[in-house]
Amino acid sequence: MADWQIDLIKVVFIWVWALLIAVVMTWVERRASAMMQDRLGPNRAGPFGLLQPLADGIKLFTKEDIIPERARKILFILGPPLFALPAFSAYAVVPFGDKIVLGGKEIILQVSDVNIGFLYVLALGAIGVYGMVIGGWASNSKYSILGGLRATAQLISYEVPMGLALLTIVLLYGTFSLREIVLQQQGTFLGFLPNWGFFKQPLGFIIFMVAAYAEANRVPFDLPECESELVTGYHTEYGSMRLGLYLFGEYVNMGTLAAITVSLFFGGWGLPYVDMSRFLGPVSYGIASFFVFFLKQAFFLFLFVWVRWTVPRFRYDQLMGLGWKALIPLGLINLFITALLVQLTT
Amino acid sequence: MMSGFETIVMYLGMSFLVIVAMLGASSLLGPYRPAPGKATTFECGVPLLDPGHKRYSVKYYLVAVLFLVFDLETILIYPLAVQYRPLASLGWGIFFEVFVFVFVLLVGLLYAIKKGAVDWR
Amino acid sequence: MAGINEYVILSCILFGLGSIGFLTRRNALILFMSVELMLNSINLMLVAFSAQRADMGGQVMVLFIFAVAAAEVAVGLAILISLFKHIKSVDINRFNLLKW
Amino acid sequence: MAKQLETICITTGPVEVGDYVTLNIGPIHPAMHGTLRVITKTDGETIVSAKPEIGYLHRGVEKLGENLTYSQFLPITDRLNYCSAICNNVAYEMAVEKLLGLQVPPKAQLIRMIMMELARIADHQVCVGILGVDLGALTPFFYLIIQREEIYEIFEWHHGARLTNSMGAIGGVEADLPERFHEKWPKLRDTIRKANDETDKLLTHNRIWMDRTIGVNAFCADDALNWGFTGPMLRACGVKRDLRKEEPYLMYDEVNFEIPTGKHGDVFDRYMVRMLEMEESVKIIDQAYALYKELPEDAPLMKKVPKIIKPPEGQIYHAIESPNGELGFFIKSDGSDKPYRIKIRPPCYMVYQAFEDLVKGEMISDLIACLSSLNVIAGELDR
Amino acid sequence: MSLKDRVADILGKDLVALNEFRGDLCIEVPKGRIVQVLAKLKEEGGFDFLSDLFGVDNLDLYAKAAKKKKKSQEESEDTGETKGKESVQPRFEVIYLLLSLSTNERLQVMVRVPEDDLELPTVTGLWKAANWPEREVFDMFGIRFKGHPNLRRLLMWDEFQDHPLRKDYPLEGKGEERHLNYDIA
Amino acid sequence: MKFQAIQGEGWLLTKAEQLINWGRSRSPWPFPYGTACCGIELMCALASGYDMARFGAERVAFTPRQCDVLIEAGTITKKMVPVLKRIYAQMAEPKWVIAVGACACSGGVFRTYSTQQGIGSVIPVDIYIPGCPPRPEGILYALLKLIDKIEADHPLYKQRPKLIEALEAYK
Amino acid sequence: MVRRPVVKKEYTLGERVYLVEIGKGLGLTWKHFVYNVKASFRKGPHTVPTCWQYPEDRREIAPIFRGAHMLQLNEKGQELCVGCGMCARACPAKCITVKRGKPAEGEEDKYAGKTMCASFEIDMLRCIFCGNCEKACPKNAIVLGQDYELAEYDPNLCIYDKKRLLANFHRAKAEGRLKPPRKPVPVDAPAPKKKTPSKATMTKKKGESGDSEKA
Amino acid sequence: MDYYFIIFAIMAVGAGIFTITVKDALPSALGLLTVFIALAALYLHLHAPLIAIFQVSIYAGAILVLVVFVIMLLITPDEELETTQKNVSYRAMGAILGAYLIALLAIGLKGISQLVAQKNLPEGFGHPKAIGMLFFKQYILHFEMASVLLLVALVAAIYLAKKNA
Ligand code: SF4
Ligand code: SF4
Ligand code: SF4
Repeated sequence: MADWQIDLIKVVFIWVWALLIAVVMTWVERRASAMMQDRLGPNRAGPFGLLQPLADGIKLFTKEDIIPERARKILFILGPPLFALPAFSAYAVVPFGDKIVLGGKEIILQVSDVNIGFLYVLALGAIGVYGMVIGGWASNSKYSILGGLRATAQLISYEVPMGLALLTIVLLYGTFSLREIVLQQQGTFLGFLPNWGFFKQPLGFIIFMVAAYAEANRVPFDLPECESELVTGYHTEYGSMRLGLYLFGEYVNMGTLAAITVSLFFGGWGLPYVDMSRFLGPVSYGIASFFVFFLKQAFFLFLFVWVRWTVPRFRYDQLMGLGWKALIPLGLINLFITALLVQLTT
Repeated sequence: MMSGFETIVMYLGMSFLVIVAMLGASSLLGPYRPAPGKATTFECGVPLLDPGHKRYSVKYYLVAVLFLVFDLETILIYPLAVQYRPLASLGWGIFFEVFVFVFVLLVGLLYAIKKGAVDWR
Repeated sequence: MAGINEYVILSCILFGLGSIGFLTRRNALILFMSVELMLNSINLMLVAFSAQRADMGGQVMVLFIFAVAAAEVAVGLAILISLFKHIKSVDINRFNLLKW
Repeated sequence: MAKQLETICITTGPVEVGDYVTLNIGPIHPAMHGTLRVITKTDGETIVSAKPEIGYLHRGVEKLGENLTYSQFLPITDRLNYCSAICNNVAYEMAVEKLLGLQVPPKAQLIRMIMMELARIADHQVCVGILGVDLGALTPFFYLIIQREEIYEIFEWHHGARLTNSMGAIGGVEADLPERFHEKWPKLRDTIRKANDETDKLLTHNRIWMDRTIGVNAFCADDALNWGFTGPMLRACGVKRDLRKEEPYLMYDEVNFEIPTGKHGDVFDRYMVRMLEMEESVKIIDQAYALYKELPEDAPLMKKVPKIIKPPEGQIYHAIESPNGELGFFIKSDGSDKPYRIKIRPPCYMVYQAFEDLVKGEMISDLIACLSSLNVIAGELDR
Repeated sequence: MSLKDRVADILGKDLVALNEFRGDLCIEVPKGRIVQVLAKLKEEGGFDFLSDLFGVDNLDLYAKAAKKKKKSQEESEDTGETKGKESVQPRFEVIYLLLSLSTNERLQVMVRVPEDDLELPTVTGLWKAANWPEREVFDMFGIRFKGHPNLRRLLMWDEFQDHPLRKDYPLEGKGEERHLNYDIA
Repeated sequence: MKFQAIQGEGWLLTKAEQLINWGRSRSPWPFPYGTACCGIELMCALASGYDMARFGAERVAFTPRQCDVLIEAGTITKKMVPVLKRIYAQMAEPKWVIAVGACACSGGVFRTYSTQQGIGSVIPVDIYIPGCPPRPEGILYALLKLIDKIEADHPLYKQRPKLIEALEAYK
Repeated sequence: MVRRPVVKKEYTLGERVYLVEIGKGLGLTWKHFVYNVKASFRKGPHTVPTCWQYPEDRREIAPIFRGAHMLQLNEKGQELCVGCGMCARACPAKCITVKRGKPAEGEEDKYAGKTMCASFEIDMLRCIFCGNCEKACPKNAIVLGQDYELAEYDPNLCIYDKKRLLANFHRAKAEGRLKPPRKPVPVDAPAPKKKTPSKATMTKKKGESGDSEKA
Repeated sequence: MDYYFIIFAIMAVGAGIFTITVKDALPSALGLLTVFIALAALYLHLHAPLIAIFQVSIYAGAILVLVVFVIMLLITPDEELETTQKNVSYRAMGAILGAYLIALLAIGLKGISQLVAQKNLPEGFGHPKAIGMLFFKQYILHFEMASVLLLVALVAAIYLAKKNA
């Protein structure tokens, strides 16, 4: 097989996988939230309601799609794709597993291991902002505009602490490549702890997690679409598949963030204390690493859901205050300490 | 072309195609029945009160400026950070470099906080 | 790989577009964007030459241009906002009143 | 009729368009409970003015009351504060009884008390739950609602309806406590407490919740009195006033209970007052139930009243402490079988008119929190 | 001192009539002096809480009384104050429900408003609580309150013409619809 | 031609319609237009005890663009009528309306000057639920009936009559 | 301007750092989650104890629940209603129309009374299920049954005529859901003052109960 | 010539033309966004991945966001603030000047093309690590100056905005 064919297969596979995760996430979110609230959740479409996302999808596809008369047409149409495209594309640098040997060829389970690694994800996140702000603006409804403005301000505010948290990781591992970071996290540290970013950077992890929740627009940071004030925020005027793209993009974003968390702080595909490649064959090792990664990612995805149904949401100024007055100074201090520690240990 | 990036472009292209296909399918499959009042702006069920949008708070601008500056500064540190360990082995120079930089950042942040740029009231 | 000439031509075109925009438009915001366009064309040129000469100094320069551009935009737009407070317009033709 | 045409409707005209953003919230808005509407002007996120507009649920109840007989009007009172219909029923029944000069038998009084306190719990549960929902915490709402279902079950087995109870009749109550109540109550008491505990755990000490509620829409006690606040709203401001203690009706002076009060009248205090009141209600029910058990099985439930009620001419006002505050009925009778004029004094009417003062200078998100904590029920607000 | 005497004491000449029914005290005061009376009650009588404020339309009551009177002359012994002035009976009354927070006594203060002079001074200066109730009285009965900060319809929509709680307004309305300029499209 | 062959006896079309109906009927997102007491009962139907989400009616959104079923629960006063009309007009096709409770169906006991006597005269209603308020089970029963109705629908014929006609003519 | 009391927020350390309380909350939701997931794997429709899965798993309805009306027959299968119209008069929603009629020749034994209702219509869309008609009926002919599945596509189907009301009764009878006979309410006779236990004696009603006797 | 370059060059030029000709400011900003992204793609082509990513996250993600914010703050979607007055001579002058500039630069190309193109780039060219090294070794002062510059810009912007808020 030519290289590009392998690449194509990888691209298609991971793309579909990413989407699948998002689709299943919508189901998990509904069922899990229901279970936490002593209800049952959708259980009529297919076994256990598993086909519920499909039904929703069909419904959204066959829904009339209205462009409000006061909206800016072109911008209105551009909004959802602008949001969804970066969201869908961010998976490209996530290392889903170590490597698999198929037909004598060693295949890295990652779409592309580029040397700028997660900076790519950050950059895409920055573009994703436009989808919200333009969508909200183009709808020309006050709720939407306010939602869009809030969304943008919130997203960009939390991008800084996220960047600071990532900076410490870069300081520690000296690379941007997610794969290399994961490789460096194998083994143990101080003799008994897994050599994970989480144990080396607990503060950085917390900052990163909080920022990730904000980036994913999840409670307690779901101000942009805060249902009780701004109806549904920036996508108030959107219906049909345009809305579908927004909702879906959010879930895909969550998947990405969970995956990044796993690879940066939780050793990616590796198991602590165990070296799977020792006793597994090349093929089964690839599959096993893939599943280890998936399980870790699933945990963080579930955490997203879990937290969402537990806590109330912030107010706007509190959210901003938390970002600028708590997280960023913390991040800077953390950076400073890390720099000092690294300096001392080399 | 750099190795690795073509697959990313492939991935991007695929996302693009699928999104276009989704929107296209949706507009094909969905009904289209315009009716009076259907396309009016939703304002909790009442007619629009005032036609345009007044100016929103300048606070948003300030947040964006803050973000711009901080984003830029963090990004400028990245090339140093990625090379931190090798440079650190050369001596304390790099540490002070980063320290001064972070310090400047901190000063900017404190100024912004003191000026109430991130207070919403 | 495209040669350096193509990059320089592209850069020139972008620079020209930027300058045309800057000279013909009235909307102060679009003026800003035209300036950005010009700066970008310079960036492109720098990167192209850096690749051609295998000297990464060009790329580093681009990073600094980013910083300068950011500073320019931040202050420029702040001024624009203050102007807008008084003139209620972003039309540069009205900015020559100098009485705010 | 010529006179009427002279009366001009004074309108403020279109809302002024200033440099502020005019944000219309309601009537169909997730936080506005269907029928309320507030026209706010905001500067950034801060509210400069908030004009509540009501009447979207004005159903003409008072006019209707003038055209129905006394007993026909009883079901209509359900539809006032539909979160705690029983309190309305009892208030109305007691007003008519006062007009007739009746004194209902003690057993009926105790049953009324028990049912009213259950209704109070149900009402507060909804209010707290909705407050949580509006502030983004959905789960406590569900935990509370389940307990409410149980309370509804008792209602249903007592008088046959879940929500619009039409409990009792003028002169007493028509049914003894149902078997369900005797079975369920000991367990229900615990589960209600458990649900409250869980809500407490999820919210009260959560810093996000505290930030969202403490100090938000704080209100001075004398302002509150001037605006005519009653009930939990007033108590949250620190005024210890409860009609159950001040003007004891039924057998409230036979039971012991505390009146929880707040300090600053902010959202947190209102929330806490409601949470504590639920606990007090549980205590009241326990004591009333003990009293009830002392009465013989066949103790009378009703006073003899004629089938067609024709009170003497006169006018009375009678108020009770409904979950939201002082709920009063003014009835003027002209001696016929229909009231000549019925005026309902809904508690949240007085509270809601102070809305602008409550939210001015706060943020949009606080408006939502404030409104949910007021527990404005459109049914009794607009009547 | 009983409440009755105390109120009579405080008001003196301003007390037009006093009526007690089932323990509820209702006093009538002259229309022109309502604000002063209420202020006095608030200051001296300790009635510091305005519980409610509403109107009553007496049209039917008078009609009934007149009918009754026609039927049998000797049975015309109505309540004291309506006696002898049927022809000029003021049609509306506005009732202020006062409450004393310290003694928990309630008092109904009533003013009569004749149909040809539908105006009362506002009491929003004394109690802010009077704000909406006064608007509602205006909405429902057409009695205007002078000096009210924002006297416009409260419950009915702004274009509504009638005053629904008047006795001559039919229960089912006169077919008003609210479509006016709010209709879609 | 090719298409014709696939279409056969309209098999493909029917299957497609079934699929669409299946999707729509399994995800009727409600617009909870709860104005009065019935709204509280609707809330109960949405909450734990009865959990309307089991039928896919989960995402409660208060914007008409994103909802399929307008559940009108509660009294509609004349002051509210324009709002209701507007909300209904703004909903995206396909849309359905459930009138919950006596007030929404006919005005109920409130035969008064300010109450709209039933929303049927204002907007088309698909299902009427008597009751004051109906039990949550009653509301769920109506939802099930609505699902039946959706499943008996012919969305494609309705949506693109011209296209379908052309296809039919092809046969 | 509005005066606002100054509120000083006081947080304990645990509250200040957010995470402790959030952690506790997470624990709570987790407990519910696990419990309900376990429960949902049980057999039968009523798995999660707090959720009634409506069509399969119905909640027990109180026998006195006020649902759809029915016209009762007595044990002999005779119609109880005499068409007196008391129910129509008592109805606040004015949704009952009754026409009194005389039974046709030879059909007298179908009716319990001398007269019967020639037609009996209830507009269910108007009815507010208050039960006033049931209370007013002297013959206990009309009662409110337990049916609650009343939704219809067509509003005209919601006007229940006599046939349907009787059918309701037959169905209820077949399913054993007849309304239990109403228990007589113990009424306090006005004359003798009842002695009640010491604790629960007459509540004082601020003296007004004294002069209330003149009514 | 390769297609990659052509595609993105055309994209950049087209979007640039769109940017300066479109009437509203917001679509114009979107056009500029496209230019930035196309240029980022070209930077990748030029072995400058770090610059490419920074181009996206700084120019597209931060600077343009600021511009968009200001657009939203200053212009309402309902009204046009862009003047439509036809100052033909002014425009013509601008166009001529621009064309002149382009021509001038194009002429300069002659000399450029004579520069010797370096064919084989050293290993790790454009790698973030290499840039980091360069940063530390040669441009350390510039680096610090940049931070001070940004600080000054921040202070100025806050001051101006606060003064007029
Ligand atoms: S039908 Fe009954 S319960 Fe429903 S809104 Fe109307 S009055 Fe309330
Ligand atoms: S149902 Fe009862 S009240 Fe009604 S007409 Fe028949 S007998 Fe009379
Ligand atoms: S239940 Fe009430 S509303 Fe219904 S028919 Fe009987 S009396 Fe009328």
